[in-house]
Amino acid sequence: MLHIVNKSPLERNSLAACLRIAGSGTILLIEDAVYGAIRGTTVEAAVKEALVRFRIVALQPDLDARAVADRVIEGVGTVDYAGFVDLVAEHRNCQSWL
Amino acid sequence: MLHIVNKSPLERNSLAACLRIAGSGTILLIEDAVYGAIRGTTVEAAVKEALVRFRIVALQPDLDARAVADRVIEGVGTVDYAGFVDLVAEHRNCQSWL
Amino acid sequence: MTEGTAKKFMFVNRTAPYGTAYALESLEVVLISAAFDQDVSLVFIDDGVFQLKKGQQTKGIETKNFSPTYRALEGYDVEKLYVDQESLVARGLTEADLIVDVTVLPSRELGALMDEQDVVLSF
Amino acid sequence: MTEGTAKKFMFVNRTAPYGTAYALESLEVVLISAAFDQDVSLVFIDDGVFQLKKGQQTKGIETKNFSPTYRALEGYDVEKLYVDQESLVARGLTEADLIVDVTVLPSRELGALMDEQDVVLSF
Amino acid sequence: MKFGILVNEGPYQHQASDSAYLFCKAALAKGHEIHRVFFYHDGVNNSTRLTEPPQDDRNIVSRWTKLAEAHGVDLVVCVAAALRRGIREENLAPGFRISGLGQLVESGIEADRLVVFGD
Amino acid sequence: MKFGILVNEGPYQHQASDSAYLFCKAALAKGHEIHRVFFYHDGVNNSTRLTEPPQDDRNIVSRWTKLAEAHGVDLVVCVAAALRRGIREENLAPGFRISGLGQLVESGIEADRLVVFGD
Repeated sequence: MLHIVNKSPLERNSLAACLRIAGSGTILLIEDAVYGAIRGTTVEAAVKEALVRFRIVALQPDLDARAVADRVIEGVGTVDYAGFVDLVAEHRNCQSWL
Repeated sequence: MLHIVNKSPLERNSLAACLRIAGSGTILLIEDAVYGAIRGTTVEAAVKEALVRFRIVALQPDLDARAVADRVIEGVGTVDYAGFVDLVAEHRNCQSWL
Repeated sequence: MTEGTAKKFMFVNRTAPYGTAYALESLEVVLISAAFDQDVSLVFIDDGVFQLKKGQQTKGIETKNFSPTYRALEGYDVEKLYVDQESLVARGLTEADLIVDVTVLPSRELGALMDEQDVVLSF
Repeated sequence: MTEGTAKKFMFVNRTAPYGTAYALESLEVVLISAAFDQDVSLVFIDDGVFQLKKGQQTKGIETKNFSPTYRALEGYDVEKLYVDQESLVARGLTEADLIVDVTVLPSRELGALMDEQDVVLSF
Repeated sequence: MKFGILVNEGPYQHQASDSAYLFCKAALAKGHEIHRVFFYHDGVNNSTRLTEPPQDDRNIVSRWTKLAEAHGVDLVVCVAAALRRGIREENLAPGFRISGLGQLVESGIEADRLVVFGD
Repeated sequence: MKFGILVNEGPYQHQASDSAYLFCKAALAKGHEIHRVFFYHDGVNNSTRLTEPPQDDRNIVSRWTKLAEAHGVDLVVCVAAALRRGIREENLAPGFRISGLGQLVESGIEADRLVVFGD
């Protein structure tokens, strides 16, 4: 399953809820959730730990807008909007953690 | 100073930010923030601890709407909208932690 | 539409009632979806569990109390209501606090249920 | 209006840019307030500190990059910019990451500054 | 005492407008003055005369209009935010007026307290 | 592949509508079909023809209209949510139509994937 998260994990609990409830799959971080993809934050450890269970990907245009593309955690991938579309198509189902 | 908080502390970081930054004053919990006023949640300990530095008050109509008026933490007060108005008038200034 | 072609629809409720309209408007979709003979389930996670809290009285905020609608779901054949156990515990709630009968599940079992869905709607 | 009667206005920024419009529209009020000769200060807390991150490139999201406006504030005599130290640290940021010069303060000192205000606007 | 009010969210989706309205009503009942209610961000959506909520629900827009009529409360909609969101004179409800952000700053200066309601 | 899209937030205040639009554009560019975009909650505010954003900003409403015109995308606004928020035929932008929530459920049934954009 593709899990789409769009809220900053430093501000809200939606990424935490996703990590607690989902067992596996792909997590796509978009909009303010891309702050979860970067090094040096208080949620970095939880995200790294989650890489064992999940494929984690961040949306490049949202990383660029927020000027954090140069500090993406190793092991976290990036996609553009075309890649976002591919992710939705590749997975049997998807869920937005609003 | 009167600090007005309106977000559930189980969901967002605004009450935490208020407690970290403000040194003293009155905290009024309205809307979904009234969940911070009740017993048994994971934020109860932090709210009880804050009672040493702050006067904490919850808005009764919001407690009633959410059916949690019967479990308000001891030491946390309640006011109706008229009391909300009084709190704003009594304090020299106020701030909403949106 | 026959049973075989029905899709699994899941409505994920993660927000508290009244602070925002998501809970109310989510319920409106659930009621409509019942008419389409799909396999519908509702899950309540995080502050979403507060939607089901017994005893809501909204007169003081001059807003409609929509919580009785959860009781009406059964009449629409919407009977699969799941609640995240960890979310309940974190809020000091038990099943006895809830306005309807639900199935309480550990988080990961809820996750497994999500994996089986065709359409997941969250508000 | 003379200096003596000026009110202390504080703009509290706690939200990240682009995910919502609060940062952009807050900045629009700040610019207007400059014309009223009040004592204006801005504080950046929590994800609000990301508003000041150097190097924003918004072409890919087809949205206007408004971060250069922070550099223009000085020209409007808005010079009091405060940043919450704890918020910076929690996000792995340092002053060198920011697009403008700011005063970094420990949380409680920021709180003391808030106490002195007449009007606190948050978005 | 003179209160200024800022509303940052639209009707129905967030409780902000409801809370602001009930605060104003309570303040007026206690003999205070509401100097101005300023609608900013999605708050401008409180001013459309085209809403038609269900019969069993509150009518947020007309409540504001009635408050303006009964107590002379100045309801000001930010022009810049309104243009972005499709609020103009032609769909403006009675009691509201469209003006600039200066009206918000002025309210902060002239009122004894400014209270913000938002998300 | 056939995609259904749900947009829960209005224009400008949240990024949801921008993200949904850019997703649709990318999907169409890859030869996929956008079965329907359904606007619910404050999402209905994306359909007002009265917006007039600043010259240097994107025009969110007209972008949706152009997408509908160029690719025949069905843009459906929820009637119940629209009535609450002041969206009617008289202020509806070209390319949008107002209909019931059944259209959302139908989109979930008929599309291969339904993607939700919101707050």
